[in-house]
Amino acid sequence: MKVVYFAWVRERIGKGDEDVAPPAEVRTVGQLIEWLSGRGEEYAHAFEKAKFIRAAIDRKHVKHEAPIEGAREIAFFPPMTGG
Amino acid sequence: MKVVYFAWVRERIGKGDEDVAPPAEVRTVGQLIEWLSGRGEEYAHAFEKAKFIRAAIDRKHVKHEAPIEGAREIAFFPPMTGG
Amino acid sequence: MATIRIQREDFDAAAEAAALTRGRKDVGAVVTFVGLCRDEGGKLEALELEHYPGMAEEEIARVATEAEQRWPLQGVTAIHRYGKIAPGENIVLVVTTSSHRAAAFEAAEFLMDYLKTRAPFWKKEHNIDGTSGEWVEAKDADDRAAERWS
Amino acid sequence: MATIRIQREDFDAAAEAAALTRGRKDVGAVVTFVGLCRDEGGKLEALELEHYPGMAEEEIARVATEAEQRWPLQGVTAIHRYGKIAPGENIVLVVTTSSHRAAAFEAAEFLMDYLKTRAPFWKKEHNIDGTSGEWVEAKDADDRAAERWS
Repeated sequence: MKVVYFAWVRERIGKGDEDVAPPAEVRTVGQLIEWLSGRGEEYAHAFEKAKFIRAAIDRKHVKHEAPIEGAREIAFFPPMTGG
Repeated sequence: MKVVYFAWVRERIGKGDEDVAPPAEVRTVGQLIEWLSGRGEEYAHAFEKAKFIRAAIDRKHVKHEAPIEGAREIAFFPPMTGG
Repeated sequence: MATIRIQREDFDAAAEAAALTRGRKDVGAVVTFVGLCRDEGGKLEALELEHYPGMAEEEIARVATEAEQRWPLQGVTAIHRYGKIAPGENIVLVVTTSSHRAAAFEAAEFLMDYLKTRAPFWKKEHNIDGTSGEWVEAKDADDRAAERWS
Repeated sequence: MATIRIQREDFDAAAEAAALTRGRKDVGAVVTFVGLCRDEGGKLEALELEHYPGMAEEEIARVATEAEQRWPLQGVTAIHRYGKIAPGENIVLVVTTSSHRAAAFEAAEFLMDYLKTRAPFWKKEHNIDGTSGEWVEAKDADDRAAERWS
């Protein structure tokens, strides 16, 4: 599955997108954040305040409880500041 | 004192303004409306629903209880429909 | 200091909005309201707007001053036309600017609500069939809209 | 059907508003909101707006559809810029048209409140002194503003 990052989440991780293959027990957005956080310091830093991180699955906002099964693209980003 | 009329008040009375000299016992806007109503059918028609008529003294909205003493220009008109 | 104009000719909403932001870097929000003459079911040739010269400017200026006291505005422009106005044409313009959008939005709504109920203008309908129609009646809804600010 | 655009180049608010009223006689109210880049105390060179391509359009379209369901609108246009935007320049445009002013005002406010909290855009400050400043933090006030519609 493709994971995309924006704003300071992207800056901290050091890339805008990547393909990841989390193990089968990673079922929700929250669990994916936890799994990604274990991939290195840059990920731990990006997701250190995990509950503030927003997520979208296939371009729709989702909560951390949302299942990731079937997702093509999962995005992580800080609260939006557009407008 | 000068009296000015607008919209259907003006149309019913048949003129836009006039100088009037009400007697001394006519002290308020409401009393002036009553006095004007006695000047002829056209006035009676214009002021028949007296409580709906709005008034302004020297270009400021006033209530019917307002004293007319010292007024240079008193205006009578229907509720506004601008905007 | 608000800009208030009562005029027969049309106005240019974009030019008025631009005048409130030109050369500035502190404006965060511009709200522009334009009220137009609507055709009521294909029978209206034009609305004729009568006004009380002198009082119209003064009353709108009083409303604008009140808005400037209630909200942190950087600019206020209000223009109201009079005379015959055909369906599709502009009647009234309000522009408000502020650092923040809530103030600009609320002040523009306030100005329009008060303009409707306090500015001395009256609309008469002229019909396509040549008949002079009715004087437009004031709406209770407009009074209620204005009351919410008090 | 709303018009939604995400673009780097500037927009023409007046032209967008005109496009919603041209040739029509049923529009009574046009509300135009423009959000501009403000300078925070003379140190800002520009804001850089990052966005999530694809989702930005889709999310704003969802918000616009919701507005069209809640209010009797005749037209909705929303344009959001991305890239580097200097103080005094336009960032976002919302135009709503309706027969009546309350619907146009409320829908425009709703769109802006939701755009602020749901559209995937992020602002980063670039300072005049050459330093790259902070990512702008989301405001609780914006969340509260959006919550009042639910």
